[in-house]
Amino acid sequence: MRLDPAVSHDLLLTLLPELVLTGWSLVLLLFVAWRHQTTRDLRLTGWLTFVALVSTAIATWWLWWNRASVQGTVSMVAADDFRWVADWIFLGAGALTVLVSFGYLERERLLAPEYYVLLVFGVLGMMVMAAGADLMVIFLGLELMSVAVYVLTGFDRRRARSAEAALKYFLLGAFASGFLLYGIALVYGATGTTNLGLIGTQVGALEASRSSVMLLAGLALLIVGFGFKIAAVPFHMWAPDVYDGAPTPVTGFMATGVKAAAFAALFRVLNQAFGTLTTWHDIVWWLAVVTMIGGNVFALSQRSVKRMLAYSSVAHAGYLLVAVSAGGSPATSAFLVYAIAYTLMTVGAFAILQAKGRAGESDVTIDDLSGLATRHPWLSFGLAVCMLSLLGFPGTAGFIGKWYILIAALSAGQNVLAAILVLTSVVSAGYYLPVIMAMYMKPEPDETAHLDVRLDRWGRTAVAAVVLGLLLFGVWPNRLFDLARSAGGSVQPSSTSTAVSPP
Amino acid sequence: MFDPKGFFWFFGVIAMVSALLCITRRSPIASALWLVVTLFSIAALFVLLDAQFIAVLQVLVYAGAIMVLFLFVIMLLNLGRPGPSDIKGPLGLGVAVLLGAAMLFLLKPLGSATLPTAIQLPAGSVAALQQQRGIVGSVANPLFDAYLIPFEIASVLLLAAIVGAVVLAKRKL
Amino acid sequence: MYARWVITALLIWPLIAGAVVLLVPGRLAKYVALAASLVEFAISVPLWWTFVPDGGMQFVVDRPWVAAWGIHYTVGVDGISLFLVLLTTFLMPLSILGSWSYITRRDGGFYALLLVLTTGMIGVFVSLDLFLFYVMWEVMLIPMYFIIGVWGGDNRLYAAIKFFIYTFVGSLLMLVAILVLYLHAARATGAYSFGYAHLLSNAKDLGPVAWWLFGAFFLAFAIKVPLFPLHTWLPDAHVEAPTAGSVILAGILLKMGTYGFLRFALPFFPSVALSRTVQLVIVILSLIGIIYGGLVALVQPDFKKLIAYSSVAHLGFVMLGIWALTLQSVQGALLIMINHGISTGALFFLVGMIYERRHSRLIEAYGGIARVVPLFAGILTIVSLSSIALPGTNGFVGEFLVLLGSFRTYPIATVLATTGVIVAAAYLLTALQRVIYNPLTNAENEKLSDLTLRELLVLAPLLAGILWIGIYPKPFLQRMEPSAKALIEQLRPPSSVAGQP
Amino acid sequence: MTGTPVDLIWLAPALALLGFVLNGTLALTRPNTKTLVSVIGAGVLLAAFAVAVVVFSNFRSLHPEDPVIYRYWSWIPVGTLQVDFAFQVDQLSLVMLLIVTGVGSLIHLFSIGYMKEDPGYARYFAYLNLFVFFMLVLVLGASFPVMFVGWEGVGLCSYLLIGFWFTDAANATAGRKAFIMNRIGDFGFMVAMFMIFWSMGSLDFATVFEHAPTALAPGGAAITAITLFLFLGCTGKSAQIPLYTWLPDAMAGPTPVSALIHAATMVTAGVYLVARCNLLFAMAPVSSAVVAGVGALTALFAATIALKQWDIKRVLAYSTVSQLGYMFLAVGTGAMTAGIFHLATHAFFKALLFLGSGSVIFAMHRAYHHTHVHEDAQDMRNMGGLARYMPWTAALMWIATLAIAGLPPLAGFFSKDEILTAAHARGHVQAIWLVFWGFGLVTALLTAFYMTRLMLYTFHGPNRTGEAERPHLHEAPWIMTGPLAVLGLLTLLGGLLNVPELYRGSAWLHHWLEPVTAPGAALIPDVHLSRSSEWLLVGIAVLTAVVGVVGAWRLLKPAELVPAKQAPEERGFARILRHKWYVDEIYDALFVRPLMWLSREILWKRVDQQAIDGAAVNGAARGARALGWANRWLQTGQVGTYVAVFVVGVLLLLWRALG
Amino acid sequence: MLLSPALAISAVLFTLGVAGVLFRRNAIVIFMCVELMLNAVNLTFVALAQVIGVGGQVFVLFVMAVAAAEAAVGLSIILAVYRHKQSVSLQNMNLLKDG
Repeated sequence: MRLDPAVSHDLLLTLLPELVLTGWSLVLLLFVAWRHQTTRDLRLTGWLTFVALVSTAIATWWLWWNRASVQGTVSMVAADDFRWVADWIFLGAGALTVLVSFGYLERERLLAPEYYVLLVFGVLGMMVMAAGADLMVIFLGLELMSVAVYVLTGFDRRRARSAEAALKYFLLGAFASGFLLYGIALVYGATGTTNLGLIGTQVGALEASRSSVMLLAGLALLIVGFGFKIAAVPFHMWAPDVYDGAPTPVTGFMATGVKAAAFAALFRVLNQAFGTLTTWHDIVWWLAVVTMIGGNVFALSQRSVKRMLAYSSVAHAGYLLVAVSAGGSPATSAFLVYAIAYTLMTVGAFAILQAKGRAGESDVTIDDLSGLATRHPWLSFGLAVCMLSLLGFPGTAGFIGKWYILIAALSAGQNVLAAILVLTSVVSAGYYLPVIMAMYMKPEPDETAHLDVRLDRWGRTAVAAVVLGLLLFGVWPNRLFDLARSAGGSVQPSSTSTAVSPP
Repeated sequence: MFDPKGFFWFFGVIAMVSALLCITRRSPIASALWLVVTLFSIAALFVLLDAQFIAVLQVLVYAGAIMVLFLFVIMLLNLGRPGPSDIKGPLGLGVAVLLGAAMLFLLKPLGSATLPTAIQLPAGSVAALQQQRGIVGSVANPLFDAYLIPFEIASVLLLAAIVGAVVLAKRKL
Repeated sequence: MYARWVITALLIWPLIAGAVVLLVPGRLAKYVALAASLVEFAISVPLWWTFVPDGGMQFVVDRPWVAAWGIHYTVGVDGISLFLVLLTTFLMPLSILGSWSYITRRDGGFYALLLVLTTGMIGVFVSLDLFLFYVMWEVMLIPMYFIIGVWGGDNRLYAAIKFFIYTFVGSLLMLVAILVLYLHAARATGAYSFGYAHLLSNAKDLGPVAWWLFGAFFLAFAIKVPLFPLHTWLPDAHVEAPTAGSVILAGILLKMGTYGFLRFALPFFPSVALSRTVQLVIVILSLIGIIYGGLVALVQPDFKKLIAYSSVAHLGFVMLGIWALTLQSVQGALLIMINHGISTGALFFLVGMIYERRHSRLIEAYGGIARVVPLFAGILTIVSLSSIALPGTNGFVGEFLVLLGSFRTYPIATVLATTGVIVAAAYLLTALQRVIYNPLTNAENEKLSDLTLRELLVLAPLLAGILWIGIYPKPFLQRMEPSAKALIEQLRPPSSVAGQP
Repeated sequence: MTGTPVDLIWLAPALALLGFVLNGTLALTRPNTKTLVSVIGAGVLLAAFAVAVVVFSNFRSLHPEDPVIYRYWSWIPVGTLQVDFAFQVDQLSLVMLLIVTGVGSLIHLFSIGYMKEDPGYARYFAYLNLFVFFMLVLVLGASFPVMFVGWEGVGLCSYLLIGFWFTDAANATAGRKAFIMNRIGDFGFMVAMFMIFWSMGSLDFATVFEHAPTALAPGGAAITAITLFLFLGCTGKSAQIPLYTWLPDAMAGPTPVSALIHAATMVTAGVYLVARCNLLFAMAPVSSAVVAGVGALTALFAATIALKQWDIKRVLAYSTVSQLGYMFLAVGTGAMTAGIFHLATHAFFKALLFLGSGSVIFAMHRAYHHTHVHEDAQDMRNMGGLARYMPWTAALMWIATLAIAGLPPLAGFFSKDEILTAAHARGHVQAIWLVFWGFGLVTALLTAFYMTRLMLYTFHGPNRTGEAERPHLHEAPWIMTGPLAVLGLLTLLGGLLNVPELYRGSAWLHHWLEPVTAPGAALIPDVHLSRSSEWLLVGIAVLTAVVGVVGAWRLLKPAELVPAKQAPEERGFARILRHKWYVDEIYDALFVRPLMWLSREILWKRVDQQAIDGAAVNGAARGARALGWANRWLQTGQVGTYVAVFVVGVLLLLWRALG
Repeated sequence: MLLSPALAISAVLFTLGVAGVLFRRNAIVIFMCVELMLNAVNLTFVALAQVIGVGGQVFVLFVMAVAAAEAAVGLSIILAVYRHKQSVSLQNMNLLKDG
């Protein structure tokens, strides 16, 4: 299905998923305005949100099924497999967040259904980011997502920690946006356009003449802007604090959706607009190295599970940066596979964490999980699977993702980076395993230690889905690979041919 | 003959000086007011750069709406007087100066940057477009044409911001 | 027909059984597990007869797994892996039976993990696809980690994580190396496949990269072996693990390292592996392992630690034999791998049995107990003698072959390695004396009860193995020979094949 | 030679093994059984002896030149290495077979009486049977590895039997020491095997000896190395310098064990090995000289120590070491027959001496047992005048003493004389042998002296056992004295085996062994002494012996001895001899302690625990964790810090991009 | 041509904004500094637009929208924090940290 953005009918079709979700957001707003008193209202809103996300996914699926693509090179939005798969990741992360939020919001008495509206706006922003084929769209998508997530972070505003987290996130986020924007401006100046495809053509032409200061500075600042959102070292410092302070389902959402969206945009920008440039490979190489090392090493000393997971998400950003640095179509595929795996395991981990903790779960230390396995074997099993997957252990989706990244890095000749990746993964065993050890190998401190561990039905459903998904993809990644491969190939600049691309 | 360059530098210097004052004044209100000065100067620069409509918006939206909001919050929270911890000590100053200087040093080549000749610029300069469509039209028309999608996204963004602000500000949770 | 399903059955059956064990009530778990492992053993036994010693892979099954990536489920055995598979299936029922009264809590989980471990270990030995191999290599890590960590001794957490991370370091770098090989082969041929044969035939022309790749494989396998100075996980893991864990760790897991060298590191990078530098390094490390391991074992106060360090020494012989690359030394190395599984396994069982009675592994806690528990003492003596390679026991045949074969390639090193037999006698006999001989001073030891029928059942097959291989090792040697020969000829041009004086 | 009773050769070791299995089972299941154990234990040995006699007589009548080889199964077949489990029957192995089963049977019978009261009776006989089995494998093995099975197997049994009364730490330690010292020797044996295989392509005796002359240059480095490593094995097993120290300690075992293993059979295995490999040694003159020299030196050295020992068994032990030195002097000289001859006669008289001393100890022990006194039953200072109480034992031991002293016409005279003559003869070609001969002669003097001293202190003079004990001292039962008598007879007549031509004898043993010793003998310079010089040598030897015996008789005053408890410490040189030249202490300080210290303090604690585990492994972990902790200096919650780090990152990125 | 001076001035303004963020502790003032940074970028956009085309000016419009949205959300977050701490100084924002 070829869509011509100049025709309004086609334009609407191109934006179908976003339009569906926007429509749902308005419906939700109305519904919230009407019903916002009881927990039942909250639950209804949640289910409506779930339906909204699912129906959006279906709309996305419809476009994917019809192989929608945009005619011509100049378009504000792209329509390719990369976008659809990325959309599913965001929608999936959103849907899982909805499922785990039911119990959480009720438990913490956060009886404001606007939560779900903001969640939808956040997802929408992410989708816009993944769809954007123009820096302007990507910037606006990023801001839309950010604004929604800022508020979600501070949603539990009765808790000082939540508010503080929101403030930190907001100030630093706005600060980073400034850099991103400056980067866009410089790129605009260097190439005369904000359209990714056109930038790509210009950069290709530029390279022949001379490298432009403006372009390179702009590129660097763009990477800074995205680097903040993905929490790459040294732009990561907000992450532990903000993840810590935010309500746990939001933390999960932030760690997965926000990060995936920023990566999706980064992949599209770097590959489509700067595919012919080599500078950024080097920059991202360093960024990946320090992020992997930093994230993993800093996580080692954490006692709080939540902060540990926050640093671990920094480390995972490092792994994904390896794929970014490698560049090319296998790297993009690898990103998608990894993002899917990462989303599953991170949401699962935070969901189980929220079952254990109270009031933001900041104070749940790894030792607090001691002996959990004897009381809650299934929850422990779920968390163990998530930890192993985060560790990248074979048999779980995390391994498949890491494996794909390694392939991408190695086929791009980034052998050292691959080696650093695996070595830092070893370090990560130093903090993932203690969680498993606490649950299985340490005795319960006392009989009542885990009495109040509870995850409601839907939370359990989400965790079960996550664990099944992790194991399924870990053993049978064929479909996932097929999907990722076709999606990965779709963000390549038309001018370049990929040298070595594994099947 | 009208010399835009002289005016440009004039307003530019005002903007820079007032920006410097903005970041160094102890009192938040003073800072805000100096920022307003900066914003006005920038608006003047916009005019000199053939962006009259944007200049007007700058005054209306930035200097008018946004800054008033800031001042409002400052007043609301009774932060008019400088707090003991509003600005950092010598260490903070050192760090700020050092990093700022480094950044300026790195951005210095931008001052002499010219547009790469390889770029094929879109047909027609801004001035010509303004002649053709009018000052407002030259900006407004593309909004509903080429930039329709961003425009719509911006509307959703504002909606989201409203919802967010309401959620955060409302009395009962 | 048997040839088509046997290996797959060996891999899948323990998984199914493990699930069943988890589901049945806890007190039934061990019975189910024992039955399952016996079935597993029964499935594997006909391999002994149906295996045709012709030097090639047999019982091969090849099915696409992730076809797009060239990942296949390819399994098969040859004379090198056959015995390791059989050793695994042989030791499993004994380990389960040996844990009968040792494991008192969370039985179901323990036995289920043991069964899963079986799959992982057999998988490592039969994989002919490097992806599958890597997965299996890691899969066995988790059950072992839990076995040490949940059912281990006082310091189990440290030991478990040390074991895990040590292994993990090596294996992840090996993963990178496998992928580089894979991409290299793909570049050369355009075909993407993790098949062993495919990678083997395309591992040429790597240039200096081969050194790095070999280094990665080396690290992974050397940690597992373990070669000095990468051995320090072993004493901790052995000491803390429950009996069955120690038995399997020593009996099978260590062999995965030497097996890896034989199957992968050597054939893939012969030019590196047989370069002077690497030969020198390996030989020196093996020698250090043999002598250092023995000397350190000499002064261990903890019996299990002593056995652990003795493993370092034994595996040093294996490494020396592998690298010497004569028919005798390679077959000897293979035989030591089996012998060590049997003898050290038996030693760990014995220590476990006495530990169950007295709750101490310290040598000095005992003394003179031969009078109280003569059967135990007798069996401990026989097993120790096997471990110090007394002729007539299995240990001798292996060490003799290794040393004899290595003498051709590395005469000086072999002479030094031969001093290891002196040290071995020193540390084991000293320990033996301090445990079963000497005056019985500790009153607690007066009441020790001798081995029960169940414990005898555990030990009897091992004793039979010790004597069988010691007296009539021909059936083993016969089945290994073609594969060993093929390996050597592949690595060294036939004109200079050592072992043909 | 199939179809003849020689085929039954397998039966001899099999019977011993059967005895081990049956007695071992009894030991574990019914430790208190005595009669059945005795019947099995001694019965299988007598049966094995019968087999040996049958095989011997048949073999003798057939008298083949080549050894008869029985291949039972293929043991270690790998490539060109084809080791069969095979027995080789030839003249040499038959002699050994007869000695082992014959003397073994007598000692088994003696043990029935000696061990009667021991709670480990069945275990004892099981071990003893197992020993005989391995000893037979050793002497019958047709290849180096099969021989090695027996070689290490007897070491194992020796270990088990030395530490038989394991509840005394000293006994267990002695057993362990024996095993480890033997292992040092075995190391040499193994290395020699490797060299032999890679130079001659086989480990079968027949093949090796066939290929040796062509494969190796006589006198070359290879053959010298091979033989020296083989000899290292011998020094371990046969208690020669420098590995002899285990043998005196081995006296911790029951006395019949000392007689069987540490006098008559096992310790002679090294001599057997050299004789077996006579061709190889003959090809390596340097090694031969080393063998002879070490033998001579050991003979003298051990004899000096024996002078001042008080423990009756220790005297005998050092005497054994000394006599083994003689044997090595013989085989090193190339006089294989003399060596084997002395081996045989020594088996007789030393077994007799040990069993006799066993009888004495038995009596002493019983006496002390009656009075519940814990005195040393083996210390000669507690004995004296025992001839009155146990005349048979005294008489028989006197025969053995005179034999070992080398007085004609007892067995020891002929064999010892042959050795000294051979050494002297070789001295005509290579002067160093004259030194060895001198050593041998002095040793002979000392031997006569210390043996007479032993007899004197034990059986003569006043009794020092104690008033209360004296009534309980009496002769051992017939089951013990019977074998003594038989051995006495053998000691008297043993010389007939090989009466040299000098006395118009037939030199039967010499001719009998010729098929085995001929290849080596062909390579050795054949020096014929004149008849007169032979007579002169005999005269010197006999004179020496007489001087020794008479000297001791005259010089020593048993009446002046005091019981062990009141005995003063020796002074001066006597003290050094009493303390065995402090060799054990020197070894301890030179090897054992440094090695243990190195292992514990350096290797284990420093290298393993501190360097590898502490610094490298845990250090890396701690380092990473410390970096993580250091992060808290940055992650303070202060946005200002975060911003600063952020900006630094921006600057670095810009610099990287623009630079 | 005013491009070069405009870019220079905008770089200085941007740097001053960054320095302000570094130098101040008051959340509101820091936020104002961020606004200063955005305005600096706007200046760049407009200057470039003069040469390249109207797209830059349009971008500035959107930046203003974003700034407005951020201002709304940001100030309400500051209000929410003020309710807890009676302060908007970032020095007091230290509940969340390592350790």
